[in-house]
Amino acid sequence: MSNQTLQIDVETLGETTLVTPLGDIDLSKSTELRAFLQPILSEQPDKIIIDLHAVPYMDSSGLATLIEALQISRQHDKAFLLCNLSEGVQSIITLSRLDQIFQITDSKEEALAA
Amino acid sequence: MSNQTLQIDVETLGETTLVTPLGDIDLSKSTELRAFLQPILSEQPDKIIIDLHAVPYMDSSGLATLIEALQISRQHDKAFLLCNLSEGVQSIITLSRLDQIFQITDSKEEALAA
Amino acid sequence: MQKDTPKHHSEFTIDFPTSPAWFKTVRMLLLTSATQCGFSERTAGQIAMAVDEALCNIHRHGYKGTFGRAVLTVITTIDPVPWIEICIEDEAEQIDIEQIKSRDLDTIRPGGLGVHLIQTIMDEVQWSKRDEGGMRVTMNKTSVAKANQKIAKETTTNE
Amino acid sequence: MQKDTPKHHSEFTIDFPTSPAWFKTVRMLLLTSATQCGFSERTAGQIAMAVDEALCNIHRHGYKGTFGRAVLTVITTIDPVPWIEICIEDEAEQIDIEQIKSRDLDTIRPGGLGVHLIQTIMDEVQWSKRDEGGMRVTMNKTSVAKANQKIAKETTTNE
Ligand SMILES: Nc1ncnc2c1ncn2[C@@H]1O[C@H](COP(=O)(O)OP(=O)(O)O)[C@@H](O)[C@H]1O
Ligand SMILES: Nc1ncnc2c1ncn2[C@@H]1O[C@H](COP(=O)(O)OP(=O)(O)O)[C@@H](O)[C@H]1O
Repeated sequence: MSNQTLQIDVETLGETTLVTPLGDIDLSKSTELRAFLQPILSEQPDKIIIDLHAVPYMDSSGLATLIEALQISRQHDKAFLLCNLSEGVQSIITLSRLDQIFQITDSKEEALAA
Repeated sequence: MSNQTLQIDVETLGETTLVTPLGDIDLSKSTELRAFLQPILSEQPDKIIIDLHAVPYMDSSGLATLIEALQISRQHDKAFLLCNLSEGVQSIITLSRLDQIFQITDSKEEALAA
Repeated sequence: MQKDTPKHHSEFTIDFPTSPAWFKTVRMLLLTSATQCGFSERTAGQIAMAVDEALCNIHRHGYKGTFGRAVLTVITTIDPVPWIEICIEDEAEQIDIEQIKSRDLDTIRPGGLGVHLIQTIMDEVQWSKRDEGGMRVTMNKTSVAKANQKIAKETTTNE
Repeated sequence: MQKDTPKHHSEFTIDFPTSPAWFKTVRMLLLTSATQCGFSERTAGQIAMAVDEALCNIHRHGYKGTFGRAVLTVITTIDPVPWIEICIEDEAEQIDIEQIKSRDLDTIRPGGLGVHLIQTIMDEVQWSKRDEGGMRVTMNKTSVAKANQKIAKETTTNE
Protein backbone atom coordinates (compact mmCIF):
# COMPACT_ATOMS: atom_id res chain seq x y z
CA MET A 1 0.00 0.00 0.00
CA SER A 2 0.99 3.57 -0.62
CA ASN A 3 1.85 4.46 2.95
CA GLN A 4 4.23 1.57 3.47
CA THR A 5 7.93 2.26 3.13
CA LEU A 6 9.83 1.24 0.03
CA GLN A 7 11.55 -2.11 0.50
CA ILE A 8 15.13 -2.14 -0.83
CA ASP A 9 17.47 -5.14 -0.86
CA VAL A 10 21.21 -4.52 -0.91
CA GLU A 11 24.04 -6.98 -1.56
CA THR A 12 27.83 -6.45 -1.57
CA LEU A 13 29.74 -8.54 -4.12
CA GLY A 14 33.43 -7.66 -3.77
CA GLU A 15 33.79 -4.05 -4.85
CA THR A 16 30.28 -3.95 -6.30
CA THR A 17 27.11 -2.92 -4.48
CA LEU A 18 23.88 -4.32 -5.90
CA VAL A 19 20.71 -2.40 -4.96
CA THR A 20 17.27 -3.93 -5.62
CA PRO A 21 14.27 -1.71 -4.83
CA LEU A 22 10.96 -3.57 -4.60
CA GLY A 23 7.82 -1.73 -5.73
CA ASP A 24 6.80 1.47 -7.47
CA ILE A 25 9.12 4.46 -7.14
CA ASP A 26 6.90 7.51 -7.35
CA LEU A 27 6.79 10.85 -5.54
CA SER A 28 5.78 9.07 -2.31
CA LYS A 29 8.88 6.82 -2.45
CA SER A 30 11.68 8.64 -4.28
CA THR A 31 12.96 10.50 -1.20
CA GLU A 32 13.34 7.11 0.53
CA LEU A 33 15.39 5.78 -2.37
CA ARG A 34 17.51 8.95 -2.27
CA ALA A 35 18.14 8.58 1.47
CA PHE A 36 19.01 4.92 0.96
CA LEU A 37 21.51 5.60 -1.84
CA GLN A 38 23.34 8.43 -0.05
CA PRO A 39 25.48 6.33 2.37
CA ILE A 40 26.20 3.81 -0.41
CA LEU A 41 27.42 6.62 -2.70
CA SER A 42 29.61 7.96 0.15
CA GLU A 43 31.29 4.59 0.52
CA GLN A 44 32.37 4.89 -3.11
CA PRO A 45 32.27 1.24 -4.22
CA ASP A 46 33.82 0.61 -7.66
CA LYS A 47 30.42 -0.19 -9.10
CA ILE A 48 26.80 0.41 -8.11
CA ILE A 49 24.17 -1.66 -9.91
CA ILE A 50 20.48 -0.82 -9.57
CA ASP A 51 18.40 -3.89 -10.41
CA LEU A 52 14.98 -2.64 -11.49
CA HIS A 53 13.15 -5.89 -12.27
CA ALA A 54 10.85 -5.41 -9.26
CA VAL A 55 9.98 -1.78 -10.00
CA PRO A 56 6.89 -1.81 -12.21
CA TYR A 57 6.52 1.98 -12.21
CA MET A 58 8.86 4.94 -11.84
CA ASP A 59 8.01 8.62 -12.21
CA SER A 60 10.28 11.57 -12.98
CA SER A 61 11.11 12.08 -9.29
CA GLY A 62 12.47 8.52 -9.24
CA LEU A 63 14.43 9.25 -12.42
CA ALA A 64 15.81 12.44 -10.84
CA THR A 65 17.12 10.35 -7.94
CA LEU A 66 18.88 7.99 -10.34
CA ILE A 67 20.32 10.88 -12.37
CA GLU A 68 21.68 12.47 -9.21
CA ALA A 69 23.28 9.15 -8.15
CA LEU A 70 24.82 8.84 -11.63
CA GLN A 71 26.28 12.35 -11.35
CA ILE A 72 27.82 11.62 -7.95
CA SER A 73 29.26 8.31 -9.20
CA ARG A 74 30.80 10.09 -12.16
CA GLN A 75 32.37 12.70 -9.87
CA HIS A 76 33.96 9.81 -7.94
CA ASP A 77 34.98 8.16 -11.21
CA LYS A 78 32.95 5.06 -10.30
CA ALA A 79 30.56 2.96 -12.39
CA PHE A 80 26.77 3.27 -12.01
CA LEU A 81 24.57 0.83 -13.94
CA LEU A 82 20.91 -0.01 -14.31
CA CYS A 83 19.81 -3.54 -15.18
CA ASN A 84 16.69 -5.64 -15.64
CA LEU A 85 14.34 -2.78 -16.52
CA SER A 86 10.63 -3.55 -16.25
CA GLU A 87 8.44 -2.43 -19.15
CA GLY A 88 7.22 0.59 -17.18
CA VAL A 89 10.72 1.78 -16.32
CA GLN A 90 11.97 1.11 -19.86
CA SER A 91 9.09 3.27 -21.08
CA ILE A 92 9.92 6.35 -18.97
CA ILE A 93 13.66 6.05 -19.67
CA THR A 94 13.09 5.91 -23.42
CA LEU A 95 10.53 8.75 -23.34
CA SER A 96 12.95 10.99 -21.45
CA ARG A 97 15.80 9.98 -23.78
CA LEU A 98 17.92 8.80 -20.87
CA ASP A 99 18.75 5.46 -22.53
CA GLN A 100 21.81 7.19 -23.99
CA ILE A 101 22.92 8.56 -20.63
CA PHE A 102 22.56 5.57 -18.34
CA GLN A 103 24.59 2.41 -18.82
CA ILE A 104 21.84 -0.22 -19.02
CA THR A 105 22.14 -4.02 -19.24
CA ASP A 106 19.49 -6.68 -19.67
CA SER A 107 20.62 -8.88 -16.80
CA LYS A 108 22.39 -8.64 -13.44
CA GLU A 109 25.12 -10.94 -14.78
CA GLU A 110 25.85 -8.58 -17.67
CA ALA A 111 25.94 -5.64 -15.25
CA LEU A 112 28.40 -7.49 -13.00
CA ALA A 113 30.60 -8.36 -15.99
CA ALA A 114 30.41 -4.89 -17.57
CA MET B 1 -5.42 -5.57 -15.79
CA SER B 2 -9.11 -6.09 -15.29
CA ASN B 3 -9.94 -7.05 -18.85
CA GLN B 4 -7.41 -9.84 -19.06
CA THR B 5 -8.61 -13.39 -18.56
CA LEU B 6 -8.04 -15.20 -15.29
CA GLN B 7 -4.96 -17.42 -15.44
CA ILE B 8 -5.51 -20.85 -13.89
CA ASP B 9 -2.88 -23.59 -13.51
CA VAL B 10 -4.04 -27.20 -13.27
CA GLU B 11 -2.06 -30.28 -12.29
CA THR B 12 -3.11 -33.93 -12.05
CA LEU B 13 -1.47 -35.92 -9.27
CA GLY B 14 -2.85 -39.49 -9.44
CA GLU B 15 -6.53 -39.26 -8.57
CA THR B 16 -6.19 -35.68 -7.35
CA THR B 17 -6.66 -32.53 -9.42
CA LEU B 18 -4.89 -29.44 -8.13
CA VAL B 19 -6.26 -26.12 -9.38
CA THR B 20 -4.30 -22.89 -8.85
CA PRO B 21 -6.01 -19.67 -9.97
CA LEU B 22 -3.69 -16.67 -10.29
CA GLY B 23 -5.12 -13.24 -9.48
CA ASP B 24 -8.22 -11.63 -8.01
CA ILE B 25 -11.49 -13.53 -8.38
CA ASP B 26 -14.19 -10.88 -8.50
CA LEU B 27 -17.36 -10.44 -10.53
CA SER B 28 -15.30 -9.92 -13.69
CA LYS B 29 -13.54 -13.30 -13.23
CA SER B 30 -15.82 -15.68 -11.35
CA THR B 31 -17.68 -16.92 -14.44
CA GLU B 32 -14.31 -17.87 -15.93
CA LEU B 33 -13.44 -19.88 -12.83
CA ARG B 34 -16.87 -21.55 -12.99
CA ALA B 35 -16.41 -22.50 -16.65
CA PHE B 36 -12.94 -23.82 -15.86
CA LEU B 37 -14.11 -26.01 -12.97
CA GLN B 38 -17.09 -27.53 -14.81
CA PRO B 39 -15.20 -30.12 -16.94
CA ILE B 40 -12.97 -30.99 -13.96
CA LEU B 41 -16.03 -31.64 -11.80
CA SER B 42 -17.52 -33.80 -14.57
CA GLU B 43 -14.41 -35.99 -14.62
CA GLN B 44 -15.05 -36.74 -10.94
CA PRO B 45 -11.50 -37.09 -9.60
CA ASP B 46 -11.27 -38.45 -6.04
CA LYS B 47 -10.09 -35.12 -4.78
CA ILE B 48 -10.10 -31.54 -6.02
CA ILE B 49 -7.77 -29.08 -4.28
CA ILE B 50 -8.04 -25.35 -4.91
CA ASP B 51 -4.76 -23.66 -4.01
CA LEU B 52 -5.55 -20.03 -3.22
CA HIS B 53 -2.13 -18.61 -2.37
CA ALA B 54 -2.10 -16.50 -5.52
CA VAL B 55 -5.61 -15.08 -5.08
CA PRO B 56 -5.25 -11.85 -3.07
CA TYR B 57 -8.95 -10.95 -3.33
CA MET B 58 -12.19 -12.88 -3.76
CA ASP B 59 -15.72 -11.51 -3.68
CA SER B 60 -19.00 -13.28 -2.97
CA SER B 61 -19.43 -14.30 -6.62
CA GLY B 62 -16.10 -16.15 -6.35
CA LEU B 63 -17.27 -17.76 -3.12
CA ALA B 64 -20.53 -18.78 -4.80
CA THR B 65 -18.51 -20.58 -7.48
CA LEU B 66 -16.56 -22.48 -4.82
CA ILE B 67 -19.73 -23.36 -2.89
CA GLU B 68 -21.32 -24.70 -6.07
CA ALA B 69 -18.22 -26.80 -6.78
CA LEU B 70 -18.32 -28.12 -3.21
CA GLN B 71 -21.99 -29.10 -3.63
CA ILE B 72 -21.31 -30.97 -6.87
CA SER B 73 -18.30 -32.76 -5.32
CA ARG B 74 -20.45 -33.82 -2.37
CA GLN B 75 -23.14 -35.17 -4.71
CA HIS B 76 -20.41 -37.27 -6.36
CA ASP B 77 -19.10 -38.27 -2.93
CA LYS B 78 -15.69 -36.79 -3.76
CA ALA B 79 -13.39 -34.56 -1.72
CA PHE B 80 -13.13 -30.81 -2.34
CA LEU B 81 -10.51 -28.84 -0.40
CA LEU B 82 -9.16 -25.32 -0.21
CA CYS B 83 -5.58 -24.66 0.80
CA ASN B 84 -3.07 -21.86 1.20
CA LEU B 85 -5.61 -19.07 1.74
CA SER B 86 -4.29 -15.53 1.31
CA GLU B 87 -5.24 -12.99 3.98
CA GLY B 88 -7.94 -11.50 1.75
CA VAL B 89 -9.58 -14.86 1.03
CA GLN B 90 -9.29 -15.94 4.67
CA SER B 91 -11.08 -12.72 5.57
CA ILE B 92 -14.13 -13.26 3.33
CA ILE B 93 -14.41 -16.94 4.27
CA THR B 94 -14.40 -16.12 7.98
CA LEU B 95 -16.82 -13.21 7.55
CA SER B 96 -19.28 -15.43 5.66
CA ARG B 97 -18.82 -18.19 8.24
CA LEU B 98 -17.79 -20.65 5.54
CA ASP B 99 -14.72 -21.83 7.48
CA GLN B 100 -16.95 -24.51 9.02
CA ILE B 101 -18.28 -25.66 5.65
CA PHE B 102 -15.14 -25.87 3.54
CA GLN B 103 -12.35 -28.29 4.34
CA ILE B 104 -9.35 -25.94 4.55
CA THR B 105 -5.66 -26.77 5.03
CA ASP B 106 -2.68 -24.47 5.48
CA SER B 107 -0.51 -26.12 2.81
CA LYS B 108 -0.81 -28.05 -0.42
CA GLU B 109 0.99 -30.97 1.24
CA GLU B 110 -1.60 -31.17 4.00
CA ALA B 111 -4.38 -31.01 1.41
CA LEU B 112 -2.80 -33.87 -0.56
CA ALA B 113 -2.42 -35.95 2.62
CA ALA B 114 -5.91 -35.16 3.95
CA MET C 1 2.57 8.30 6.60
CA GLN C 2 2.32 11.34 4.37
CA LYS C 3 3.16 14.49 6.24
CA ASP C 4 1.33 16.60 3.67
CA THR C 5 -2.22 15.36 4.22
CA PRO C 6 -4.12 16.62 7.21
CA LYS C 7 -5.80 13.57 8.58
CA HIS C 8 -8.81 15.21 10.18
CA HIS C 9 -11.14 15.24 7.18
CA SER C 10 -11.07 14.05 3.61
CA GLU C 11 -13.71 13.60 0.97
CA PHE C 12 -13.93 12.39 -2.58
CA THR C 13 -16.63 11.72 -5.13
CA ILE C 14 -16.43 9.66 -8.28
CA ASP C 15 -19.01 9.17 -10.97
CA PHE C 16 -18.19 6.03 -13.01
CA PRO C 17 -19.70 3.15 -15.03
CA THR C 18 -20.91 0.18 -12.93
CA SER C 19 -18.91 -2.25 -15.00
CA PRO C 20 -17.05 -5.12 -13.29
CA ALA C 21 -13.93 -3.89 -15.11
CA TRP C 22 -14.04 -0.86 -12.80
CA PHE C 23 -14.52 -2.64 -9.48
CA LYS C 24 -10.89 -3.41 -8.77
CA THR C 25 -10.02 0.25 -9.26
CA VAL C 26 -12.83 1.29 -6.93
CA ARG C 27 -11.52 -1.17 -4.33
CA MET C 28 -8.13 0.56 -4.57
CA LEU C 29 -9.80 3.94 -4.06
CA LEU C 30 -11.40 2.66 -0.86
CA LEU C 31 -8.17 1.03 0.31
CA THR C 32 -6.32 4.32 -0.16
CA SER C 33 -8.86 6.50 1.60
CA ALA C 34 -9.46 4.07 4.48
CA THR C 35 -5.76 3.53 5.20
CA GLN C 36 -5.10 7.28 4.85
CA CYS C 37 -7.56 8.02 7.65
CA GLY C 38 -5.99 5.43 9.91
CA PHE C 39 -7.80 2.11 9.44
CA SER C 40 -5.53 -0.94 9.41
CA GLU C 41 -4.81 -2.54 6.03
CA ARG C 42 -6.95 -5.49 7.08
CA THR C 43 -9.98 -3.39 7.98
CA ALA C 44 -9.48 -1.18 4.91
CA GLY C 45 -9.53 -4.35 2.79
CA GLN C 46 -12.85 -5.35 4.35
CA ILE C 47 -14.35 -1.89 3.78
CA ALA C 48 -13.27 -2.16 0.13
CA MET C 49 -14.97 -5.58 0.05
CA ALA C 50 -18.24 -4.16 1.40
CA VAL C 51 -18.26 -1.47 -1.30
CA ASP C 52 -17.39 -4.08 -3.95
CA GLU C 53 -20.35 -6.22 -2.87
CA ALA C 54 -22.69 -3.21 -2.96
CA LEU C 55 -21.50 -2.37 -6.48
CA CYS C 56 -21.89 -5.99 -7.64
CA ASN C 57 -25.49 -5.87 -6.44
CA ILE C 58 -26.20 -2.57 -8.17
CA HIS C 59 -24.74 -4.01 -11.37
CA ARG C 60 -26.49 -7.40 -11.18
CA HIS C 61 -29.81 -6.64 -9.48
CA GLY C 62 -30.23 -2.88 -10.00
CA TYR C 63 -29.13 -2.58 -13.61
CA LYS C 64 -29.69 -6.30 -14.43
CA GLY C 65 -26.18 -6.60 -15.82
CA THR C 66 -26.63 -3.84 -18.37
CA PHE C 67 -24.75 -0.57 -18.56
CA GLY C 68 -25.33 1.84 -15.67
CA ARG C 69 -23.61 4.49 -13.61
CA ALA C 70 -22.99 5.07 -9.92
CA VAL C 71 -21.85 8.05 -7.90
CA LEU C 72 -19.66 7.05 -5.00
CA THR C 73 -18.93 9.54 -2.22
CA VAL C 74 -16.48 8.73 0.54
CA ILE C 75 -15.97 10.92 3.59
CA THR C 76 -13.30 10.09 6.14
CA THR C 77 -12.14 11.66 9.38
CA ILE C 78 -9.68 10.64 12.05
CA ASP C 79 -11.00 12.79 14.88
CA PRO C 80 -11.45 11.36 17.49
CA VAL C 81 -10.96 7.93 15.81
CA PRO C 82 -10.77 6.71 12.18
CA TRP C 83 -14.25 6.97 10.70
CA ILE C 84 -15.51 6.41 7.16
CA GLU C 85 -18.87 7.12 5.56
CA ILE C 86 -19.70 5.82 2.10
CA CYS C 87 -22.65 6.70 -0.09
CA ILE C 88 -23.45 5.07 -3.44
CA GLU C 89 -26.24 6.45 -5.58
CA ASP C 90 -27.50 4.81 -8.76
CA GLU C 91 -30.22 5.37 -11.34
CA ALA C 92 -31.33 1.74 -11.37
CA GLU C 93 -34.82 0.37 -10.90
CA GLN C 94 -36.21 1.06 -7.43
CA ILE C 95 -37.01 -1.96 -5.28
CA ASP C 96 -38.55 -2.34 -1.86
CA ILE C 97 -35.94 -2.22 0.87
CA GLU C 98 -37.29 -5.38 2.52
CA GLN C 99 -36.15 -7.32 -0.56
CA ILE C 100 -32.52 -6.47 0.21
CA LYS C 101 -31.70 -9.07 2.79
CA SER C 102 -29.06 -11.67 3.42
CA ARG C 103 -29.89 -15.36 3.30
CA ASP C 104 -29.78 -17.85 6.15
CA LEU C 105 -26.10 -18.77 6.42
CA ASP C 106 -26.80 -22.29 7.72
CA THR C 107 -27.91 -23.61 4.34
CA ILE C 108 -25.05 -24.38 2.00
CA ARG C 109 -25.86 -22.75 -1.30
CA PRO C 110 -24.15 -20.27 -3.56
CA GLY C 111 -25.34 -16.65 -3.55
CA GLY C 112 -26.95 -14.45 -0.96
CA LEU C 113 -23.73 -13.61 0.88
CA GLY C 114 -23.18 -10.04 -0.32
CA VAL C 115 -25.68 -8.29 1.97
CA HIS C 116 -24.47 -10.37 4.91
CA LEU C 117 -20.88 -9.31 4.23
CA ILE C 118 -21.80 -5.64 3.92
CA GLN C 119 -23.76 -5.73 7.18
CA THR C 120 -21.08 -7.69 9.04
CA ILE C 121 -18.22 -5.45 7.93
CA MET C 122 -19.85 -2.04 8.35
CA ASP C 123 -21.21 -0.55 11.59
CA GLU C 124 -24.35 0.83 9.92
CA VAL C 125 -25.86 0.21 6.47
CA GLN C 126 -28.99 1.73 5.05
CA TRP C 127 -30.65 1.34 1.67
CA SER C 128 -33.21 3.86 0.46
CA LYS C 129 -35.09 4.98 -2.64
CA ARG C 130 -33.94 8.32 -4.02
CA ASP C 131 -36.61 10.92 -4.70
CA GLU C 132 -34.98 11.58 -8.09
CA GLY C 133 -35.24 7.87 -9.01
CA GLY C 134 -32.70 5.12 -8.40
CA MET C 135 -31.41 3.77 -5.13
CA ARG C 136 -28.98 4.95 -2.46
CA VAL C 137 -26.97 2.93 0.00
CA THR C 138 -25.10 4.63 2.83
CA MET C 139 -22.78 2.88 5.22
CA ASN C 140 -20.30 3.87 7.87
CA LYS C 141 -17.71 2.37 10.15
CA THR C 142 -15.39 3.56 12.88
CA SER C 143 -12.29 1.68 13.92
CA VAL C 144 -13.63 1.07 17.42
CA ALA C 145 -17.44 1.01 17.55
CA LYS C 146 -18.09 -2.71 17.03
CA ALA C 147 -15.10 -3.74 19.13
CA ASN C 148 -16.33 -1.53 21.97
CA GLN C 149 -19.84 -2.94 21.75
CA LYS C 150 -18.39 -6.43 21.89
CA ILE C 151 -16.24 -5.57 24.91
CA ALA C 152 -19.24 -3.93 26.58
CA LYS C 153 -21.31 -7.08 25.99
CA GLU C 154 -18.62 -9.43 27.23
CA THR C 155 -18.11 -7.29 30.34
CA THR C 156 -21.84 -7.43 31.06
CA THR C 157 -21.91 -11.21 30.54
CA ASN C 158 -18.93 -11.81 32.76
CA GLU C 159 -20.27 -9.80 35.65
CA MET D 1 -13.44 -7.26 -22.71
CA GLN D 2 -16.57 -6.55 -20.71
CA LYS D 3 -19.68 -7.09 -22.77
CA ASP D 4 -21.72 -4.87 -20.43
CA THR D 5 -19.97 -1.55 -21.09
CA PRO D 6 -20.79 0.36 -24.26
CA LYS D 7 -17.46 1.50 -25.52
CA HIS D 8 -18.56 4.59 -27.38
CA HIS D 9 -18.42 7.09 -24.53
CA SER D 10 -17.46 7.10 -20.90
CA GLU D 11 -16.79 9.82 -18.38
CA PHE D 12 -15.76 10.09 -14.77
CA THR D 13 -14.88 12.85 -12.35
CA ILE D 14 -13.06 12.56 -9.06
CA ASP D 15 -12.35 15.24 -6.49
CA PHE D 16 -9.49 14.13 -4.21
CA PRO D 17 -6.55 15.34 -2.09
CA THR D 18 -3.33 15.98 -4.07
CA SER D 19 -1.32 13.82 -1.73
CA PRO D 20 1.35 11.45 -3.14
CA ALA D 21 -0.42 8.66 -1.25
CA TRP D 22 -3.26 9.04 -3.75
CA PHE D 23 -1.24 9.06 -6.95
CA LYS D 24 -0.96 5.29 -7.39
CA THR D 25 -4.73 4.97 -7.11
CA VAL D 26 -5.22 7.74 -9.65
CA ARG D 27 -2.83 5.95 -12.02
CA MET D 28 -5.04 2.84 -11.69
CA LEU D 29 -8.11 4.93 -12.53
CA LEU D 30 -6.44 6.13 -15.71
CA LEU D 31 -5.20 2.63 -16.59
CA THR D 32 -8.74 1.29 -16.24
CA SER D 33 -10.44 3.99 -18.28
CA ALA D 34 -7.78 4.07 -21.02
CA THR D 35 -7.74 0.28 -21.50
CA GLN D 36 -11.56 0.18 -21.35
CA CYS D 37 -11.77 2.53 -24.33
CA GLY D 38 -9.30 0.47 -26.33
CA PHE D 39 -5.80 1.84 -25.72
CA SER D 40 -3.10 -0.83 -25.37
CA GLU D 41 -1.82 -1.55 -21.86
CA ARG D 42 1.45 0.08 -22.82
CA THR D 43 -0.14 3.32 -24.03
CA ALA D 44 -2.57 3.34 -21.10
CA GLY D 45 0.45 3.08 -18.78
CA GLN D 46 2.00 6.12 -20.44
CA ILE D 47 -1.24 8.12 -20.19
CA ALA D 48 -1.34 7.26 -16.48
CA MET D 49 2.28 8.47 -16.26
CA ALA D 50 1.41 11.81 -17.89
CA VAL D 51 -1.39 12.39 -15.38
CA ASP D 52 0.90 11.34 -12.53
CA GLU D 53 3.50 13.89 -13.62
CA ALA D 54 0.87 16.63 -13.87
CA LEU D 55 -0.35 15.80 -10.33
CA CYS D 56 3.22 15.75 -8.96
CA ASN D 57 3.70 19.25 -10.38
CA ILE D 58 0.43 20.52 -8.91
CA HIS D 59 1.47 19.09 -5.54
CA ARG D 60 5.07 20.34 -5.60
CA HIS D 61 4.90 23.61 -7.53
CA GLY D 62 1.23 24.58 -7.30
CA TYR D 63 0.55 23.77 -3.66
CA LYS D 64 4.26 23.88 -2.63
CA GLY D 65 3.97 20.44 -1.02
CA THR D 66 1.15 21.46 1.31
CA PHE D 67 -2.36 20.07 1.38
CA GLY D 68 -4.48 20.76 -1.68
CA ARG D 69 -7.23 19.30 -3.83
CA ALA D 70 -7.67 18.51 -7.50
CA VAL D 71 -10.68 17.68 -9.64
CA LEU D 72 -9.83 15.17 -12.35
CA THR D 73 -12.23 14.62 -15.23
CA VAL D 74 -11.61 11.91 -17.80
CA ILE D 75 -13.68 11.52 -20.95
CA THR D 76 -13.09 8.59 -23.29
CA THR D 77 -14.61 7.46 -26.54
CA ILE D 78 -13.81 4.71 -29.01
CA ASP D 79 -15.56 6.14 -32.03
CA PRO D 80 -13.94 6.17 -34.60
CA VAL D 81 -10.74 5.35 -32.65
CA PRO D 82 -9.76 5.24 -28.94
CA TRP D 83 -9.61 8.81 -27.67
CA ILE D 84 -9.08 10.20 -24.20
CA GLU D 85 -9.40 13.72 -22.82
CA ILE D 86 -8.20 14.59 -19.35
CA CYS D 87 -8.76 17.78 -17.37
CA ILE D 88 -7.24 18.54 -13.97
CA GLU D 89 -8.33 21.64 -12.09
CA ASP D 90 -6.71 22.88 -8.88
CA GLU D 91 -7.02 25.81 -6.50
CA ALA D 92 -3.28 26.40 -6.29
CA GLU D 93 -1.39 29.61 -6.87
CA GLN D 94 -1.67 30.87 -10.45
CA ILE D 95 1.54 31.09 -12.43
CA ASP D 96 2.35 32.35 -15.89
CA ILE D 97 2.00 29.61 -18.47
CA GLU D 98 5.42 30.39 -19.97
CA GLN D 99 6.99 29.19 -16.73
CA ILE D 100 5.69 25.68 -17.35
CA LYS D 101 8.30 24.35 -19.70
CA SER D 102 10.52 21.32 -19.97
CA ARG D 103 14.27 21.63 -19.64
CA ASP D 104 16.91 21.00 -22.28
CA LEU D 105 17.30 17.21 -22.31
CA ASP D 106 20.95 17.31 -23.39
CA THR D 107 22.21 18.45 -19.99
CA ILE D 108 22.40 15.66 -17.45
CA ARG D 109 20.72 16.91 -14.32
CA PRO D 110 17.88 15.73 -12.15
CA GLY D 111 14.48 17.42 -12.48
CA GLY D 112 12.71 19.14 -15.31
CA LEU D 113 11.50 15.95 -17.02
CA GLY D 114 7.83 15.99 -16.06
CA VAL D 115 6.58 18.55 -18.58
CA HIS D 116 8.65 16.86 -21.32
CA LEU D 117 7.05 13.50 -20.50
CA ILE D 118 3.54 14.95 -20.50
CA GLN D 119 4.09 16.66 -23.85
CA THR D 120 5.75 13.61 -25.41
CA ILE D 121 3.06 11.19 -24.31
CA MET D 122 -0.04 13.23 -25.05
CA ASP D 123 -1.14 14.59 -28.45
CA GLU D 124 -2.16 17.99 -27.05
CA VAL D 125 -1.52 19.61 -23.65
CA GLN D 126 -2.66 23.00 -22.51
CA TRP D 127 -2.21 24.81 -19.20
CA SER D 128 -4.42 27.79 -18.31
CA LYS D 129 -5.42 30.01 -15.40
CA ARG D 130 -8.97 29.42 -14.18
CA ASP D 131 -11.21 32.48 -13.83
CA GLU D 132 -12.28 31.17 -10.42
CA GLY D 133 -8.64 30.97 -9.29
CA GLY D 134 -6.25 28.04 -9.54
CA MET D 135 -4.91 26.35 -12.64
CA ARG D 136 -6.28 23.94 -15.25
CA VAL D 137 -4.43 21.50 -17.45
CA THR D 138 -6.21 19.70 -20.28
CA MET D 139 -4.66 17.02 -22.40
CA ASN D 140 -5.85 14.54 -24.98
CA LYS D 141 -4.61 11.61 -27.01
CA THR D 142 -5.95 9.32 -29.69
CA SER D 143 -4.49 5.93 -30.44
CA VAL D 144 -3.50 6.95 -33.95
CA ALA D 145 -2.94 10.72 -34.29
CA LYS D 146 0.81 10.89 -33.66
CA ALA D 147 1.52 7.70 -35.59
CA ASN D 148 -0.46 9.04 -38.56
CA GLN D 149 1.34 12.37 -38.49
CA LYS D 150 4.63 10.53 -38.46
CA ILE D 151 3.60 8.34 -41.39
CA ALA D 152 2.35 11.43 -43.24
CA LYS D 153 5.70 13.17 -42.66
CA GLU D 154 7.74 10.16 -43.71
CA THR D 155 5.65 9.72 -46.85
CA THR D 156 6.22 13.39 -47.76
CA THR D 157 9.95 13.09 -47.09
CA ASN D 158 10.29 9.96 -49.19
CA GLU D 159 8.54 11.40 -52.21
N1 LIG E 1 -28.75 -2.76 -5.30
C1 LIG E 1 -29.74 -3.69 -5.29
N2 LIG E 1 -30.80 -3.55 -6.10
C2 LIG E 1 -31.78 -4.46 -6.11
N3 LIG E 1 -31.79 -5.57 -5.34
C3 LIG E 1 -30.78 -5.78 -4.50
C4 LIG E 1 -29.69 -4.85 -4.43
N4 LIG E 1 -28.83 -5.31 -3.50
C5 LIG E 1 -29.34 -6.46 -3.03
N5 LIG E 1 -30.51 -6.75 -3.62
C6 LIG E 1 -31.39 -7.91 -3.31
O1 LIG E 1 -30.89 -8.53 -2.14
C7 LIG E 1 -30.64 -9.93 -2.38
C8 LIG E 1 -29.46 -10.43 -1.58
O2 LIG E 1 -28.24 -9.89 -2.11
P1 LIG E 1 -26.87 -10.62 -1.84
O3 LIG E 1 -26.78 -10.94 -0.39
O4 LIG E 1 -25.79 -9.76 -2.37
O5 LIG E 1 -26.92 -11.99 -2.63
P2 LIG E 1 -27.04 -12.30 -4.19
O6 LIG E 1 -26.67 -11.04 -4.89
O7 LIG E 1 -26.05 -13.39 -4.40
O8 LIG E 1 -28.44 -12.72 -4.41
C9 LIG E 1 -30.46 -10.06 -3.87
O9 LIG E 1 -30.78 -11.32 -4.34
C10 LIG E 1 -31.40 -8.97 -4.40
O10 LIG E 1 -32.71 -9.45 -4.50
N1 LIG F 1 1.15 22.84 -11.93
C1 LIG F 1 2.21 23.68 -11.93
N2 LIG F 1 2.18 24.80 -11.18
C2 LIG F 1 3.23 25.63 -11.17
N3 LIG F 1 4.36 25.45 -11.87
C3 LIG F 1 4.45 24.35 -12.64
C4 LIG F 1 3.39 23.41 -12.69
N4 LIG F 1 3.77 22.43 -13.53
C5 LIG F 1 5.00 22.74 -13.96
N5 LIG F 1 5.44 23.91 -13.44
C6 LIG F 1 6.75 24.60 -13.70
O1 LIG F 1 7.36 23.94 -14.81
C7 LIG F 1 8.68 23.51 -14.45
C8 LIG F 1 9.03 22.21 -15.16
O2 LIG F 1 8.29 21.13 -14.60
P1 LIG F 1 8.82 19.65 -14.73
O3 LIG F 1 9.23 19.42 -16.17
O4 LIG F 1 7.80 18.73 -14.21
O5 LIG F 1 10.15 19.57 -13.87
P2 LIG F 1 10.36 19.72 -12.29
O6 LIG F 1 9.04 19.58 -11.67
O7 LIG F 1 11.30 18.62 -11.97
O8 LIG F 1 10.97 21.08 -12.12
C9 LIG F 1 8.68 23.42 -12.95
O9 LIG F 1 9.97 23.59 -12.40
C10 LIG F 1 7.71 24.53 -12.55
O10 LIG F 1 8.37 25.76 -12.49
